[in-house]
Amino acid sequence: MINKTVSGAKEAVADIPNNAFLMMGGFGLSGIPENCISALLEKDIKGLTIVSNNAGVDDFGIGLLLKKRMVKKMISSYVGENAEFERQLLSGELEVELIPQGTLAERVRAGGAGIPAFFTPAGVGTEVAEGKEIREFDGKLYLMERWLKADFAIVKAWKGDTAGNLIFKGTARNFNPIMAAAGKITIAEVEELVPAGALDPNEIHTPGIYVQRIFQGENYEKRIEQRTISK
Amino acid sequence: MINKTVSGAKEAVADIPNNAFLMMGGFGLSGIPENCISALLEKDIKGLTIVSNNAGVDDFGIGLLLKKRMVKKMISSYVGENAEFERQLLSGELEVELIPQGTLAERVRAGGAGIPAFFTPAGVGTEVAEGKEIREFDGKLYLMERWLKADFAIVKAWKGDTAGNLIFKGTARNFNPIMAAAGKITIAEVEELVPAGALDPNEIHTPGIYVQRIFQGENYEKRIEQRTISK
Amino acid sequence: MLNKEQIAQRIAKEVQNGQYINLGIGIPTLVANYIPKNLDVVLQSENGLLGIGPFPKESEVDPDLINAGKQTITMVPGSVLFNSAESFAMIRGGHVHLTILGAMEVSENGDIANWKIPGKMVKGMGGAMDLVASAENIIVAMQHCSKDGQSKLLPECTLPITGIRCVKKIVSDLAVLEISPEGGFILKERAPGVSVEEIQTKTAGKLIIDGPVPEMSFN
Amino acid sequence: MLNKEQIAQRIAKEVQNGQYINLGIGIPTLVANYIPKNLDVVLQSENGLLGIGPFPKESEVDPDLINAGKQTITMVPGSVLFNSAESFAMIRGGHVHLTILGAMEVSENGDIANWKIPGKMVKGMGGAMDLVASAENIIVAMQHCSKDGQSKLLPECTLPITGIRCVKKIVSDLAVLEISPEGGFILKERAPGVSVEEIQTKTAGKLIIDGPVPEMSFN
Repeated sequence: MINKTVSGAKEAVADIPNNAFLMMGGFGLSGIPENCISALLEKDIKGLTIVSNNAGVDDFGIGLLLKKRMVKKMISSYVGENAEFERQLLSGELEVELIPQGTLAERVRAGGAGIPAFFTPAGVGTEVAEGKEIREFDGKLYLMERWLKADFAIVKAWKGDTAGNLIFKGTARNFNPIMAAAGKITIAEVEELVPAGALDPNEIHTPGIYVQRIFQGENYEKRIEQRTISK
Repeated sequence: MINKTVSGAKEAVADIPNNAFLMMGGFGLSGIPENCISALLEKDIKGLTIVSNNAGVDDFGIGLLLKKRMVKKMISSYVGENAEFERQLLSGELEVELIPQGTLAERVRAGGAGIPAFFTPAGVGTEVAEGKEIREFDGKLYLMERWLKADFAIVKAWKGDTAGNLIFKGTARNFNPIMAAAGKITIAEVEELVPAGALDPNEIHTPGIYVQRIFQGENYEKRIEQRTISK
Repeated sequence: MLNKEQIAQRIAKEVQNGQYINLGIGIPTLVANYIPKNLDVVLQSENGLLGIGPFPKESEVDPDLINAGKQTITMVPGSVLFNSAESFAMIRGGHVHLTILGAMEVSENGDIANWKIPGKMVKGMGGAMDLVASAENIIVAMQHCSKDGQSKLLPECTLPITGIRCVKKIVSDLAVLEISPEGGFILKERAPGVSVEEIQTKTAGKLIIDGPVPEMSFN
Repeated sequence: MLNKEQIAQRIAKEVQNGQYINLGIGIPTLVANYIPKNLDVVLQSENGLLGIGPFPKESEVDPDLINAGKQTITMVPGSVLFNSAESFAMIRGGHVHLTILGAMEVSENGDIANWKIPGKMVKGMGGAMDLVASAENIIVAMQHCSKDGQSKLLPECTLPITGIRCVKKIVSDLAVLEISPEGGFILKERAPGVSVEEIQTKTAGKLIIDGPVPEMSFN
C-alpha cells in the first residue's frame, strides 16, 4: 500500500508558497488542523487565500494567520467572533467572500468529484445570486454554482493510517472529508497514526486516495468556543 | 428517536402501485434487496420502472420481476447476463435506458441532495450526449445531467437500527446509500436489526433520516455470479 | 406580550411527531425545551449531527461534539454523524421537515431578511440561505417590532434578503401569523392581553383578519 | 505477435510507483499479475473498493466482496470501501491516475469505441464512459486487427464512440503506439518478430514512424 507518511507539520507545509490557495477543515474551532496552522505561522509567506467555513478567533486557529497578515482573502460562510478579522476587513487589508454554508460544502464536494458546476436553490433572490445563471427546473428557481479546488487542502482527523485513510470524530468531521478530496495536495494531521491495515475498511470516512501527506500531530488544545453545561 | 420498523417485506412493499418508479440497490447480485424482490413477486402489479445498475440474472434478483412481466422500463448502466431481458428488449416488451455508471450514481446522489442538475464529462461526443446541453468549463466539455428521484427506493444493508440508520458490508454497499437518499419512501431490509443507540454514530453509512421503513430480512441467498478462486 | 421563552413554547406546539427539525440560534434553540415528551422528533445540527441531546454535564464535555452555534452538546441514542456536504444534502434535498429560525424582517409574501445590516460588519449567512431555500416548512421566531417601535412585518423587506417566498408561519411576541399564498399576514392568534388593534397598528405589511382571532394557548 | 498475457505483461511496464489504477475487464485484469512487486500501487474497483487483492481461497469467498466484473475478490491491508457516487467522484475528479481498458476501435485522434455494436444486443457502457472521460492517462489493450483481418486502429471510429480524444497509448498484439496530440499513431515499439511493414499494413489510421522502432522488451 502506498505510504503517505511525512515527518511532521513542518515538512508537510514546507512547499506552500506565497499566494497559495488553501482549504482548511473545521467548523468554528472544532476539527481544525492545529499543528499545520502552527507550522504555517513559522513560515515567511503571505497572500494566502483560505477556504474555511469560519475564520477562527483572535488568538486561535486561522485568527493567528490573520494576525500575522498572512491572509489575503477568506472564503467562508460565517466570520463572526473575530475582532482582528473585522479590523482588517474594514481597513481593506483583507478580502472576504461569503458563501452560503451548504453551497460552500457542495462547491468543495464538486471540486473533489470532478463536477465543474451544479444548481442549488440557496441564494435565489438574494445578493448571492448577482452575476450568476438562474434557471428553472420543475417549477423552482436555482442558481448555477462552480466547483472549488485548492492547491493545498489541510485537514485534521482523529485516526489515520499510513495509506492516508482517515476517520474523524464527532462533529469535528464537518468540512474535513470533502476538503480532503478537493486539494491538489492534501495534508492530513491525525491524533493517532496507525499502520495500513489497522483501520476497518468499512469504517473509513476519507479514502487514502485523496491524501498525499499524513502525520501524527501533537499537543492538541481543542479549544472550546461555547462551553455550555446542563443545569 | 423515531421508530421506522415495519413487520417485514410484505408490509414494506404493500402500497407500491402499478407503474411505480423504483430504485433498487445492488451491483450485479451483490447487495440486492432479496426479501423485497420476493415480496414484490407476490403482488399483482405491473408497469414498474426500475433504476438499478444491473438487471439481475434470469432466475435471480430483478430478473425474477422481468420474468413475471412486472417491469416496463429499466434504467441501468449494464444489463448483460440476462437472456429473458434480451428477449423482452428485442420484442419491444421492455424499454431500457442506458446511462454511464458514474452519471447514474451522480444523478441518484443529486436526487437525494436536492441538486436538480449538474455537469459531467462522461459521454461527451457520444450518443449519450444527444439532446443534452453541452458546456465548456475551464477548457473542457461537459454534459448537463438531471437528478433522479424515486417514488420508492428499496435498499439492502448489513446492519440497521430502528431509527433507520444503516451500515453496509463490503462492496454490497455500492448504490444502496445514494438510493436510500433519493427515495420519497425508502425501504431498507437489513440482515440484523438492532435498537436505536446500538450502532456507533460515527460508523453509520446511511443516516436514518433517509429511511421511512426498516425490517430484518431472512434467508439471504447472496448468490455469487463469478465465483473466482485463487490457484 | 410574549417573552422569548413563551415564543419558543408556542412554536413547540407546531412540532409534529416523526419530524426532523433544524433549530436556528437564539429563540429557536429554546424550542427544544418545550417539545412534548410524547413526540419522537430528531434535531439536526448542520455541522454534522442528527440527534442533538441536552447540553453535557461538566464531565461529559467533548470539544469534538458541538452544535452549529459552537456550543458543547451531547447525542441521543440513535444519533448519526456526517460531513458538511451530507448535512446540506439532507437539508437541500428536503429531508429536514421543519426549520425554525429568527428574522430581522419578514415580508407579506414570505421573504425573510436575517443575515446582514448595511453599514454593520457582515458576519455571514452561515447555513441560513440553504435552510430557507430548502425546507418544506419554515417558521420564524421574531419580535414584532424593532427596539424603536418599527414594524418588522413589512410589505417588502428593506434589508438584504436571505430567501424569497419561503416563510410559512411567524410567531412573534404579539401574534401567530401565517403567510397567505396570495400575499399578506393572516392573523391566527393573539398573545394573551394583546388586542387585534395593537397587532394591526404594529404590522406594516398587509394584515388579513378572517373571523375571530383567539388568544393563544400554550398546551 | 503477443498473446493476451504478453500484452498484459507489456502494459504492466507502464505502471508507476504510487499510482491508483483502474483495470477494465479482460486483458486489463491480467495486468495486475505483472506489476513489479517493488511498486506500491492501489487497484480501484468502481463498485466501491480501493485495494483489490488476489482472488480468494475457497474458504475466504465472500459474496459481499466482488470486483466490477462481479468476480469474488479479497482486500489488501489498507483497503477502503465506499459507495458508487464516491467511487465515481474519485474517478471523475482525476484521483485515479491510470485507466487500462479494452477497445473495439481506436481512432488516430484518441477516440475509443468499446461498448456497442450496431445490430447486436447492447449490454451497456457500465463505467467505461466515466473512466475514459476522466482519467489523466488511458492505456488501451487490444488486438490490432479484427478476426477477419480489418484494422482496428482507424482514421475515425466506425462504431459508436465511448469517449473522445482520451486514449494516450495502445498496446496491441503487434505494437506499442502513442496517440500524437496532432493526430496519428506514433509507433514506439514492435512485438518480437513483427516488422514495421506489417504494422504499417495493419494500421488503417495515420501511422507515424519517427526514427528506428525497437523491439519491445518485457522486463
